[in-house]
Amino acid sequence: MVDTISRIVVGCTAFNDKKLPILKKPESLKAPLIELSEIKHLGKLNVRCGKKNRDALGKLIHCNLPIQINQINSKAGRFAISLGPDEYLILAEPGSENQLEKTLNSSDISKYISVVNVSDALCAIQISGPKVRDVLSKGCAIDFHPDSFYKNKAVQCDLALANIVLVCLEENEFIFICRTSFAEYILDWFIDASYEYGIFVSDGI
Amino acid sequence: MLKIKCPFCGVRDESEFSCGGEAHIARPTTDLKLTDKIFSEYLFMKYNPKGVFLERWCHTSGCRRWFNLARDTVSHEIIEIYPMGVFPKTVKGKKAYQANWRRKSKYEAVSKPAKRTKK
Amino acid sequence: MNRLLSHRISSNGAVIDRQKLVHFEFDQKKYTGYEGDTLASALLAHGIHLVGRSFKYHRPRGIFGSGSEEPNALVRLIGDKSSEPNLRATQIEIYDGLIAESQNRFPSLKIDFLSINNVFRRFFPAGFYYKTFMWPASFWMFYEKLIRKAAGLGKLSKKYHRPERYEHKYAHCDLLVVGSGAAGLQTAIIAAKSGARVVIADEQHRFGGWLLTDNDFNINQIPAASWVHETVKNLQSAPNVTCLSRTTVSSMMDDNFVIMAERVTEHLGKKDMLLPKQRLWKLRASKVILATGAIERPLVFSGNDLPGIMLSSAIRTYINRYDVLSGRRAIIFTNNDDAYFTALAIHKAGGFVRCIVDLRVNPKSQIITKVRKIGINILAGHAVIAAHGLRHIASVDIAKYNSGKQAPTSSILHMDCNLLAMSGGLNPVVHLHSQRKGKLVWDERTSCYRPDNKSDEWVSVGAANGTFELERIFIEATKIASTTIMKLAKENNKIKTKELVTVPQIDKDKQNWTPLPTWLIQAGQPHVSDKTAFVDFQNDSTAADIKLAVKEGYSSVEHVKRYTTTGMATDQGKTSNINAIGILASCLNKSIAETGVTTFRPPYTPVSLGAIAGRNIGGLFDPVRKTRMHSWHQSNGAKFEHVGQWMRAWYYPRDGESFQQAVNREVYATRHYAGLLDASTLGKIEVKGPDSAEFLNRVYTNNFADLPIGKARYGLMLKEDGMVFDDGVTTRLAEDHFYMTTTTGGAAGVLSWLEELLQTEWLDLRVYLTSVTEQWSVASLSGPNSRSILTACMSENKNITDDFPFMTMKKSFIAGIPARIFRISFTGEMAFEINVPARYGAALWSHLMKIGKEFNLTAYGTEAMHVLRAEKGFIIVGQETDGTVTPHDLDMGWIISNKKSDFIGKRALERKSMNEPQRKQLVGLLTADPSKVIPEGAHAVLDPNQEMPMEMLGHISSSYYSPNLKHSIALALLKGGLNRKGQTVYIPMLDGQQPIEAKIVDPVFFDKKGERLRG
Amino acid sequence: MAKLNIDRGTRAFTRKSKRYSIFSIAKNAASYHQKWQQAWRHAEPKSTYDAVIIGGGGHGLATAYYLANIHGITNIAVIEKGWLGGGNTGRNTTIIRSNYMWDESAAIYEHALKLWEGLSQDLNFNVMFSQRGVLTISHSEHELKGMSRRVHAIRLNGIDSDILSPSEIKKLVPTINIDPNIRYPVMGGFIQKRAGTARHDAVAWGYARAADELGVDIIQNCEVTGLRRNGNQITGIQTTKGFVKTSKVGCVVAGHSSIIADMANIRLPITSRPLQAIVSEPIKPILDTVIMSNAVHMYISQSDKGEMVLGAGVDKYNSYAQTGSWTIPEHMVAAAIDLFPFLSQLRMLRQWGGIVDTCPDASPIISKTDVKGLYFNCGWGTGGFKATPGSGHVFADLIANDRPNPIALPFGLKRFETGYLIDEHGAAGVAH
Repeated sequence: MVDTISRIVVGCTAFNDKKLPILKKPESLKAPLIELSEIKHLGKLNVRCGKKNRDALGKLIHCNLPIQINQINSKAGRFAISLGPDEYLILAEPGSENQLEKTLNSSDISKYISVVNVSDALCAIQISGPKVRDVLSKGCAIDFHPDSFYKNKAVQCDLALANIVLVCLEENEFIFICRTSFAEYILDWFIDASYEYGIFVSDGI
Repeated sequence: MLKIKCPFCGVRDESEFSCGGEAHIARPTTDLKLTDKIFSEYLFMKYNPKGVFLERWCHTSGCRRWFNLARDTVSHEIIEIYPMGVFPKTVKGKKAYQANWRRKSKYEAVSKPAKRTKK
Repeated sequence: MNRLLSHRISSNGAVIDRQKLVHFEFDQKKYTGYEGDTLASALLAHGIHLVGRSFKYHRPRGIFGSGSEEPNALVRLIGDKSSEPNLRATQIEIYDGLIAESQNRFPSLKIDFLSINNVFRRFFPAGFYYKTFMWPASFWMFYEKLIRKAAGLGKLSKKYHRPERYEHKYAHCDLLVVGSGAAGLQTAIIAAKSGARVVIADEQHRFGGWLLTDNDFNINQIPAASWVHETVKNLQSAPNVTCLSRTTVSSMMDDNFVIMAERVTEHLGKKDMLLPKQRLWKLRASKVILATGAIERPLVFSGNDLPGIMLSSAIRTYINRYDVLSGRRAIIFTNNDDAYFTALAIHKAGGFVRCIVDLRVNPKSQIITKVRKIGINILAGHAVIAAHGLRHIASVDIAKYNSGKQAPTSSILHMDCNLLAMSGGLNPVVHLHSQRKGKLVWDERTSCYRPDNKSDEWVSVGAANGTFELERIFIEATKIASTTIMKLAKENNKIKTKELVTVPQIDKDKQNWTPLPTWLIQAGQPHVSDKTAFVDFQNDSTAADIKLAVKEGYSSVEHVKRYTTTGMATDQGKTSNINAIGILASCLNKSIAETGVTTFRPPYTPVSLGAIAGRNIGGLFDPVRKTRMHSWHQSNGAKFEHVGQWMRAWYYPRDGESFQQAVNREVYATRHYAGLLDASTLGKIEVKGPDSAEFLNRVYTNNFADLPIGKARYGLMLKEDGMVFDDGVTTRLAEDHFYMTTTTGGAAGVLSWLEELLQTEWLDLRVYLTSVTEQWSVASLSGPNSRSILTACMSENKNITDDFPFMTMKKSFIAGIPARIFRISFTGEMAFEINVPARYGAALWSHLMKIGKEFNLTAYGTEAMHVLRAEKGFIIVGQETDGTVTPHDLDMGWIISNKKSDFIGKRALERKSMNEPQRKQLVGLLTADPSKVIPEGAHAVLDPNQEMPMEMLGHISSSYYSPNLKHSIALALLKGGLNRKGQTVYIPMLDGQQPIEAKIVDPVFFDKKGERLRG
Repeated sequence: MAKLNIDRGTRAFTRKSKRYSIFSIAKNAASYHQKWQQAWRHAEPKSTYDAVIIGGGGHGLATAYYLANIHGITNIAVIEKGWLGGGNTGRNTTIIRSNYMWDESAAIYEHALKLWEGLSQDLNFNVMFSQRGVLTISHSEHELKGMSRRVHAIRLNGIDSDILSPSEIKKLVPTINIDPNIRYPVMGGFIQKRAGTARHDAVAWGYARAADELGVDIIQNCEVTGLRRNGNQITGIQTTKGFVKTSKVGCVVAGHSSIIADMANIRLPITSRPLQAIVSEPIKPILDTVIMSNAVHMYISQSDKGEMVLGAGVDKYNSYAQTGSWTIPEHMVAAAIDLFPFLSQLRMLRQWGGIVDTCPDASPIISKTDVKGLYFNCGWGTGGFKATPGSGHVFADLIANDRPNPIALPFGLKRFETGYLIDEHGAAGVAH
């Protein structure tokens, strides 16, 4: 029984029943300058914890929690993004989130922290390409100049009418995380906003 | 379109924030047995100065943290940004705090504005 | 003969490309021009001046200026997708296939019926409509129709069309330079060298500003044109500089938030479909330098609106930029030196300058001497007191004129001409400065309003700052640029500050910039001549109108503006405001400074609404949110309703069922067998921390501290004013851990309200809130068969369903899916709310439907849910409440704990008035005719035959047909309702039908004891 | 619903000389308009008045006019710190309607609407009251229910209001987009045919001219700097043009009410917020009805001059700057284009903001205060213009008789103590 279900599940993505992949580009363009795909079932934990327990928590996660806001630490396939003075988003390899959640909630600091599994509440979308900063700047008031939005910087902000966490992986490569129910809207927005550059939306990993 | 320096996220566009109105309003608990009239000063009456105003803002689209802000309601100049539960430090901010009629109101005499305490 | 040649002159090194011929159409006639031409220059090249009719009197009007100041030459561009009215011919770049037509005339430009207004204009003084059209009273609507028809300028195509593409772009920079004239280029190039992030924008299609018009001299020993070319090249090649031509900076707001409209493809005939029509920039600049230049003032005299009368600077521009000589027999009328350059230009271009009429008695300067040498006749101390002509200027009257006395002092000299250049001095373009509430100061020497330059965020430079002599402009620009860089360097250490460039040296004929302000030239009987002395050309307001306004007491600048509509046309008074103030001042015998100035409202020039909306239209206007079960609902024919941003399954019509039939079936099936509702949209919040219980105690009216682990409780939330705000079930998962649910619509509001309380009010409470609304998909399984279905679905320890009391929660696995199962009910039946991680939502749903088949499980939508809960008298926040309803009004006093000393809303509930018996209270209604369903929102009265206005008891908040009771039921909020049970009320209908009779009853219609619920 | 017979007083300008008419225009045309008289005297303050109205906007001038015309109190002054009608009167989008849900609101706005009908004749000044109808659109099931509640209440109050189907709406407004597949489809609406618009400046000027005719002193460029009281009784006001003695002061200073209240040390539940509007360039008639939509926070009409006039809700923070955030116009234009696609061919000509008094229940305050002789008329929020005649009418009555009439009664300050608010938030999103 378990298996039948989990098999059903594999196809399920934040883009609901949108038919992927999608390629939208004007004839005049050879290749699309924007690529977008969902990173499926990435483990996501929302962690609340004060300065006192930050380091202890980092040890348990095997990835130190950033000290400054808008910053991201990564280690062994795990990302720790700071969302606020006492709030962090942990990205973990698919399937590992439940175990991690248990570990944290059974630790001796569990009383002072809050660990909530939000793997399905949020979805992670990767977007890359030479024009990625231009597209983002059509709907996002953040300064995308490489000097001010650089590798390993993360910000929480609005993209058009959706609230997102935006992470810069490389000069032209970003991950952003939004509420699952906004994924379809965001996808439509990107397809429209990328019109002049051409976009390719793939089924993701 | 104001430019607001969120104490945690740095400078962002006004559109990412929401304004919670007047800051430092003491909340009288029920056991204080205030008259309806005095209580209505807490519930409905407003301080609405033309000049420096102490208000609460929340970085809704960012860290979702609340903070205080001293702003001139004519020039829109932001004079001071300071955390919840503490009081303004600038001269203008202090003056604005004292100028507010609530400082003399009966209900504030019995219940004080929220202060930061150890968690 | 090639008509194109008629007014073209030999090349001037102008901005047009003689090699590229362009074909276009104006008023159904075909014409040709060159690439780089504006519609205005191309038409002038064909000797066409007359391009429009004025707003009120429908007087013939010609091309007057050369840029965004143009008041007359408004045309309609006709495209395949749309047609745009009111565009300035002076700003339209022509392209192959461009089609334009003139406006506000019928049937044609030359013969316009409404020009009859001109004949009777004496009967239409300023504000005439305030004084008439009042009798008979009922006729105003009729008069208005006529006025509306006559008013308005261009026409729109009413037919739909997918709006063209408009982009938005956010940008950030250290320095924005507005304008690319001498001042703009000089400041930009300095900033560029400093390494600062610079944006330079100009509304024209090429950089250079006035240096494109006046360039017959050298800058740093090279021709001015080459200097511009070099400088622009350097800017464009600098990585830290963004050059934006065809980009109008339209508004400047708090903290230098700047709106710029970039015309991306409008000027291209065949639109490149890749690019948008326009791009709206939302720029945040640390500092702004306004090098926006100046606009020439017309002179106000009788007949000054005739086609062929143009701004002196415009005539010069058409000659030097577009190789177009607007007329061959020219007269210059001026009060300053600048017009002498126009005289030279006309002379050079082969035109004949009959004379220069200069208001100044004894003008002296290098340029004047030069003009004299050429032998152009200068009539100093003279004025043009009238211009004559039918549809084009034919002649003028000239006389000695005393500006002080405002009267001619000699006999009239009659002189013919076909072009009149006028120059009344220059007005700095201060719009952006005053948009930021910057003050203006009246400068006597240059007789103009210039910015006070007191701000630290922005600064005006050059002509925009009232500095009109080029050599001084360069000095000023260099100085201001460096000081601005200094300030920037303080904030950004990447910026170099060492002296970056030197002041350019120029060899231009010296002019002496002291215009003789003369706001109105009067002659003969002023009250006659004033009537044709136009101040605002587009709105047809004259000197006479302004004098009348003053006479009638409308004497503040704003009153004059509003009474005469001066400066309120689409040019926003760029050429008229200051003249109007001048005339007003002399009427009031005040100085201009005392008279004051009207405020400049954004935008600088009109901004396309399409561009403002950008992409946030159609499907992208507002996100639509769907649950993970959405595709099942869809493929099973569900009809949906919007609840906030969510799309929820409303009902599932089967083969040909009506709305009512489907709902009846769903309701019936749920009561008798089992029903399944997608409840995923309910708000869900994890509440964790040592003080969680205390926190919930403070935000709910009832007690949560004593809630045992694993148990659930319904809670009511109030706002501080005691009014019901939200409700939901909260379950205790652990000592310090709760799982709260909210209404669908209230989810976001509740979370931020609770966060606000924690962060701003109760800073001492140790509680963390996390929204998990979308982490869990929720299927609500309800009805007598629900337990059996659940049991059948359990993959392990099936027996847990045996002992599963009402209002408890259990964790288990359904079909292998980890689930939180709550035994709670909104239908009044035995019910289980099954929460699973969202990724399994779709799977869970179809699995339940599959297993449920043999138990007659029916999917039901929100409508059936509403009926089921109404049968039980359960409220829906937002339907039974509207922000004015207390728990007592809902007869829910039981949910208010007396043990607690305080909770949000407690004190407000204790206000005397909150407990008065006459408040509106929730009751049930049973109609006399069981089949008649009362319309929701209808109001109940005791006496349906009373007169209007009727005494209303209150409104019906919910009303349905209950298939289980075979009776129409309703919930209502009625004055003193609780004490009226048993009484009969009547509900008047809108459509004139008989009022519906109903009895006031208890709101619980079904299973009053709640046995089925606990079962 | 409280209902009063409307006393319009005696019509102004029985004296021919100053009377406006088609003939007066012809006559003056003959004399080249040299003989027109001042619409109102530019008065300087006297030392004493029976009553002083602070605020020379529509409401203030109307109050003065009715005090003089109905209550015979003519020794009064209207004190304006700037120029007449320079506040919200001259900055608003002039929508006039009385289709409110709560009895109290319906009563006062209908009272006003009745006065609007015939106001041009009363004042002998054409205020261009155009009863072109105001249509409020619903976009969802939920909104349709709310609409039904409003319309039923309005109709039982004897006020005209009709529900329209999308196709009926399309017939009335051919340019509207009723495509059921757009994000906020037109699912229905209700119209008040007697509602409409008027010329804002004309309202101020018309009342000023008529009040002046009845002897009222209209004093511009005179700012109030303080209130003087003897114990609990008002005795006069301090102004930039000196002290003025009076025992009755009516404050009608929308936007700045709190400032005057502070002078008297009394509390108001008011915050001052920017309210923005924009107009497009003028075009030939294309929209003959006023359209409002609460769900998308936008309303639109076409002025007699041909400009499309668009407005939205208030900005989110306190301000006296008369400017607002760009996000507001951006949103309202997007909303408008979804309903009227043709708009995207048009251009925004002017954008501006006013300062409005916002009240916790989005209803006005017409009230006595704890200070004897001091009266407030404020808190009209975004919808004050439509009430101008009614507001002035009942406020004059309050000042003259020192007691609120049945229409004004529910709007007293007392309601914030008792909690009997008149909460129009639920009823009207954009309360224009």
